[in-house]
Amino acid sequence: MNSFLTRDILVKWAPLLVLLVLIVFFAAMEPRFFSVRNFARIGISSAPALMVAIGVTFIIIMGSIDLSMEGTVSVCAVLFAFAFLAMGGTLASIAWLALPLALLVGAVIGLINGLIHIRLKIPSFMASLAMGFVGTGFALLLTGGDRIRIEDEAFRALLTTRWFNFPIMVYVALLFTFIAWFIQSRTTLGRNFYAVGGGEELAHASGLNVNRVRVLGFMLAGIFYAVGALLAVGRIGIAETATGNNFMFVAITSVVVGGTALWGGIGGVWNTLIGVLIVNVINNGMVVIGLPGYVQDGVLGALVIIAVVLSTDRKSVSFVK
Amino acid sequence: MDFERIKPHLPWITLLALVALVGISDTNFLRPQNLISMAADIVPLFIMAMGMTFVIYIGGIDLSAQSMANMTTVIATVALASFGIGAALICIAIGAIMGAISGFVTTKLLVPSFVSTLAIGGVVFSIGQWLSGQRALYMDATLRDNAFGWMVGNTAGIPHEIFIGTVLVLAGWFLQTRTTFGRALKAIGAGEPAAAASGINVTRIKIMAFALSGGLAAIAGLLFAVKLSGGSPTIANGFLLPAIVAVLVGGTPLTGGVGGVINTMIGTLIVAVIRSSMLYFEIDATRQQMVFGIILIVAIAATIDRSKLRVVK
Amino acid sequence: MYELKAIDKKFPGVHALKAVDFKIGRGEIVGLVGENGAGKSTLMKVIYGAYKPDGGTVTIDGTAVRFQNPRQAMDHGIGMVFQEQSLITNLTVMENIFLGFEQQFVKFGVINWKTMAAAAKAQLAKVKLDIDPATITANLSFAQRQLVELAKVLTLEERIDGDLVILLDEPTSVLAKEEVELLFKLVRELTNRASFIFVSHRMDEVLELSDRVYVMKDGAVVDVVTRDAANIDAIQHKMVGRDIDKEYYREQWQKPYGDEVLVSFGNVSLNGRYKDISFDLHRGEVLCLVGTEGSGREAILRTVFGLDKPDTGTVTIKGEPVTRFHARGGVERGIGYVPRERKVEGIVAGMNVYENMTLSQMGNYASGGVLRISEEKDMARSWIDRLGIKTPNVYKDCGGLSGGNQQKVVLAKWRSGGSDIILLDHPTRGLDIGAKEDVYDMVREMCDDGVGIILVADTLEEAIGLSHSILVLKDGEMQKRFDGTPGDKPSLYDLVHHMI
Amino acid sequence: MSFIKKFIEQETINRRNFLFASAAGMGSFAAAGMFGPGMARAAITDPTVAWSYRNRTNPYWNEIVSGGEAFVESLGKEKDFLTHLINEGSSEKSLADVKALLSKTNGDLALAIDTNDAPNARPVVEACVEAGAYVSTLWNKTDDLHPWDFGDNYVSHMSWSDEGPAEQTARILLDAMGGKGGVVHLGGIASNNPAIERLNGLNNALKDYPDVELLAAEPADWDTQKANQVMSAFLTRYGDEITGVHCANDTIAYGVLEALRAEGIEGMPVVSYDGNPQAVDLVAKGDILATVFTNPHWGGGITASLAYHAATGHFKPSEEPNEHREFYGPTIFITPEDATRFKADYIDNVPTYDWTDFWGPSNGQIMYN
Repeated sequence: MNSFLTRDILVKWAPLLVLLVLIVFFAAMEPRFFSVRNFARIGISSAPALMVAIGVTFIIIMGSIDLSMEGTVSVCAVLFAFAFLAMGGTLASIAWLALPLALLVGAVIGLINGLIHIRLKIPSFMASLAMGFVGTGFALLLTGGDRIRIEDEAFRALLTTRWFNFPIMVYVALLFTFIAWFIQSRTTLGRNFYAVGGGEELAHASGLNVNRVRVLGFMLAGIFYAVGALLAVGRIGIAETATGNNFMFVAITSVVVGGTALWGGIGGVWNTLIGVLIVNVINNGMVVIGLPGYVQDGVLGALVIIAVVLSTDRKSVSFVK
Repeated sequence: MDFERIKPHLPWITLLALVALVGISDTNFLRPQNLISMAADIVPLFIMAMGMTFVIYIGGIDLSAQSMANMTTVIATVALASFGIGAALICIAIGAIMGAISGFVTTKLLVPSFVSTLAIGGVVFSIGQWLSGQRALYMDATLRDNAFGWMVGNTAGIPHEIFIGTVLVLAGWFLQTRTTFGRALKAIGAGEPAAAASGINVTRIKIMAFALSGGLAAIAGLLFAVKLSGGSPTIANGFLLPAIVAVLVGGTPLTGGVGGVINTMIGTLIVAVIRSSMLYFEIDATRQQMVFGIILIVAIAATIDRSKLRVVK
Repeated sequence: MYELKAIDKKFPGVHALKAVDFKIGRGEIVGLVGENGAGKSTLMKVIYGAYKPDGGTVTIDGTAVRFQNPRQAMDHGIGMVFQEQSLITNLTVMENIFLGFEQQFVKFGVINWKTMAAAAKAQLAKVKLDIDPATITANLSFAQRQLVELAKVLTLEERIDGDLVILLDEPTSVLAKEEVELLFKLVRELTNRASFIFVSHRMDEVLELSDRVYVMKDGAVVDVVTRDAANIDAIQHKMVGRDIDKEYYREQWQKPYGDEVLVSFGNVSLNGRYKDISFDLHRGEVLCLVGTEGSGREAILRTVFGLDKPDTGTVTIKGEPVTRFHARGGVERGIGYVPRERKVEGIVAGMNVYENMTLSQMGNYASGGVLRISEEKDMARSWIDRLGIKTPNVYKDCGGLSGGNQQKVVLAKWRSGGSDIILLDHPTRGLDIGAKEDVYDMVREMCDDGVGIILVADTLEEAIGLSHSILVLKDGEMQKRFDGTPGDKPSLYDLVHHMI
Repeated sequence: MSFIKKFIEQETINRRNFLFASAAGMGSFAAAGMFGPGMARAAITDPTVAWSYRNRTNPYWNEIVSGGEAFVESLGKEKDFLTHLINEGSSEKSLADVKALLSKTNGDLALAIDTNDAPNARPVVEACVEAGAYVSTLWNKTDDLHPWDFGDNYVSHMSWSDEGPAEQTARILLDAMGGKGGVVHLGGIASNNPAIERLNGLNNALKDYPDVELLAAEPADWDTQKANQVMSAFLTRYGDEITGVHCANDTIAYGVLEALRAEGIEGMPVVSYDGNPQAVDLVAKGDILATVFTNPHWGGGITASLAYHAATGHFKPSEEPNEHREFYGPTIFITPEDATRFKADYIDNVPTYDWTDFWGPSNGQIMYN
């Protein structure tokens, strides 16, 4: 029984171990990697991706998948920027209302996404993939391809103001991570995600309104994508159709690397936090140690495989698709 | 109910409906020459989608296909000078080997194919960039025509790509329906534990499916390189999502065991028609992507046979 | 107080319920029996709201109701105890118990785990199960899970003021004798609060517990008998439309087995599963492994089939020591496995009859990897005739066959491939009497053909009736070996005595 | 600075010629009409005008498109008259869209196109020639593909030689660094021609600055977010060693500036390329030392115009000299001193161009190495 427990513990902490090993490795290769300033940089690049990855974590725990994040992030970013500028363009005015508006937009897109998936009975992979196209297309329609600059110093304080060496956006991301953890572990909805992921038909038979949980899950994911969008805009001060680019693969890779199973029911917010950090540490580390650009994709791929292999509870998996 | 019997036929009914719709708005679209040319141009995408079909058929996904095709355009261009037509074999072999590695990582190392193929795709992309010196390369016209001229000519007004596509789809259909491999794929897709309990070497079959996907992605890249007479590590960008969409719209859902190469052929044509229809209906440039997404939702809603999906995840 | 009138339910191609009338009074225990496919499960799904009937009325205390989903049924006091696999294994016990009803522990949107644990503890006490409510369900035994299922439904007691109707779906299949008794006692105690609908394949249990028994056949209720008037033979006759052969287990066909040893275990141990197991399986022998869940029965089957490598000891199959253990080893050595999870590991739903039958031996019907499909179909047709498989043709999707016919397809798969060692893991689980008899016939026939069979039986009676040899296991160790010569078979008591 | 002055003077002269040119244009129209349908492809009276380009999310392509739209408006049509083919970075879609449009229009098409990847140019051109349409290409084509090999239908190719201008911005950068220290380069998609040329420009300049070290060159894929991350990592790796940044285009520079801003680094010399309006503002503020304006508005308009006027028979491409078939587009430098003036002349008031002055602002025949 004792050996069983250690294996459990090992599996539980494997992603964190992988992260620590990576940090030690890069620090050994290039001491400058191991500095507060660099950790702040990793934090900045991780923050928006973390929000998106947490959003999709809820969906993956339910055993579904959501590929609409790129479109959703773009739409939220663009609508936020439009509203923000239209209402005064500074947080000091009523333009702060654009912040909750963005979250609302995210929720609405998630709602549509969920309804298409549930009502039309289209598997989430396809429904959300198509919704991603629609989202990006809608953002393009809104902007006509233009970029919108957000110059407001108060909003940009997300990036420029630092507390204890880390910019505010890192703390915002952590705050929302805590909120996500809270939802996951202390609310009915959060626990229901696990129930649906563990056995949808059983959950339904137990009286759970599975479709409602599903739709709420997609809405919640949408809200987190919106937070990701706000941080992404805060990071570079630009909202555009391309704001959402590259979030899809990074987010899902991070979730898996963190040890959340794509077949649902296992994993959670902390796993995703670690996963996002692993991916961003690798990306940052590769540049820091001076790896040529053209091998970086390959090295990232190889390291991701190794990370997933190490953090997968192999005995609990009968087969993988 | 009769509708039950119509269901398996929905993909091609959808295709015909779309063709008719566009045709009514502009009869130019229906000219045989146009339809043939449209079909010929979609062949590289179709070949990639067909490879992807085998992987989706067993419930996985291959996100490395595009990088594989990218790399192949580079390899084909580089290898043409020294190996002539042998370059084709090199390309296909490398594609199949890299695909098999994806399969190995998925089945033996238990990394979900969504991530494993993405990761191997990164590796392949790096190889392509390294081989190409990160620039576009051009084939020597004579060498190309000697070795691969047969791929891109015309016979009796029909582009040779159509023949290549037809041969491959027949081969794929034969493989799927008439061979032990195809049968094993179906068993794994529809009921993996039962297939394993029946003594089917599930791991090997799965690795072969990924290898097949890699090999076909390589053929897609090769054909594309020959068509464009050159290669670059980014030239096949934009293949991946349409290829996945083609498989899905054709009626091979990600749950496995349903659909097949014929479905994918129809799905690819649906994608081609939808794309052309943007022009025929003169959809505003900034709206095209959104319209594409909406049509996609409608098309998938129309084509998937839900009775074969046990749980809609 | 709860009444169904003229309930009709149709599925594409199937008329599942034909004008069914059903009634249950306050505090009554009603049995529901019928062959598989007779409509029992459809009827239950209608009762607890998973299906909406196409016709007929449902009334509770005279008021018509129409449930849209199980949740609404629950709100009317109707609960269902599912078979043991119906808990969500990645959740804790308490989350499973209160799944869908967590709201009572939520304050300001936050779940109070402490009060939930206390409440769960109280529910578990009702079924006399002393476990930590925060345990992950995957770590429980099947019997424990069955009790948790019951505890979960009993939360209705607190939640609903009115009368309760509780459906028990095969609740005893994984329970040991004592646990069954405990369950029955609980049920009887609870009749002051609830009525019960009890579904089981074990006719004796149904009659022991129920006040009245509904007998279903082909989607209709063919008889309602009270306990006093009930008679097992009569009910079975109604169910299948004919008398059950007295020699149910075909004992009269049992012949002495041959000399050739097919499988030989020599002091084989696998840490944590079984210890020091030795036996020989001969040609024409039925060897039964008897024991409770977790006694090592299944683990031994897995080792024979080549899946799990033992730590020590020698496994010899047809004279060849087995050294390499992998998933295909068993099939290559001519071993056929008829799994308990028929729909998961037995047949591939979505593939047709002939495709399923050749799945284990496609090589025999292929040249250079190309299948000779017409030969496959010929083979399939001959086995359809030989085993009397009820299917319109060889193109029928196996997922659409009845359980018994699925089982026959699985057996045909192995027999046609020439397997001469067959592992039967609960081969009659979930089958109706007629289909069971067919399976017993096949077992005898296989023995006559010189096949060796290792059986893990569904019931002890089955084990005794069918076997030449019985090994009784407990906690992975072999307790006793019985000979099952006809006329000198061990009694139920003999077995149970060594099992627990 | 004199670059701008010279450029504007040139433009002014061209504008003066406008009346004359358009009179000639009208004449050709009339003449073309007289040949009637018998001449089939010699002249198309009212061809569809289309622009095929990568995407709408990049300001550069938006400028190109605005030029194309300005051109169709100069014909007295609505903006919508211009058909947009967006390839989303896919050569395959680029080709498929062109073929679909050729079929739809029956070849009555004047196409301006960037084929996304150089090898894609040949099949596109061949398809147009076969259908009797007229095509002008921008940026991407292989070195062995020439308009004059296809008679009239492959009208022209315009590109920019970025090596020289990039070298000049590099020199401005290196001078600002005081001729010593370390420079990093953030490039475009590695295999894109302009990305390669712009890095070459930097390398050429560096030869004259032996005390400056090229610390690293990484691709940032023309992408602001990627550039932001790459720059962050550079800052970790090299820290204070970095005393200057050479960006392959403006969108990369935005990401770089934000990365610097996040670190509170001010006054780091940065140069970029493309001369997008936002970049020009940044140059005016001094955040960017220099960028190179390639006048995409004009490029977009004139490429469409060349195809259109060849299609309508306004001029016969095969009678034009080679330097009118393959030529470099204009480049002008924008530095803090002249940014304000430049902004007033080019961005706040987009000049009205004479779209029949095809080669006025061009920069000589394309040379191959």
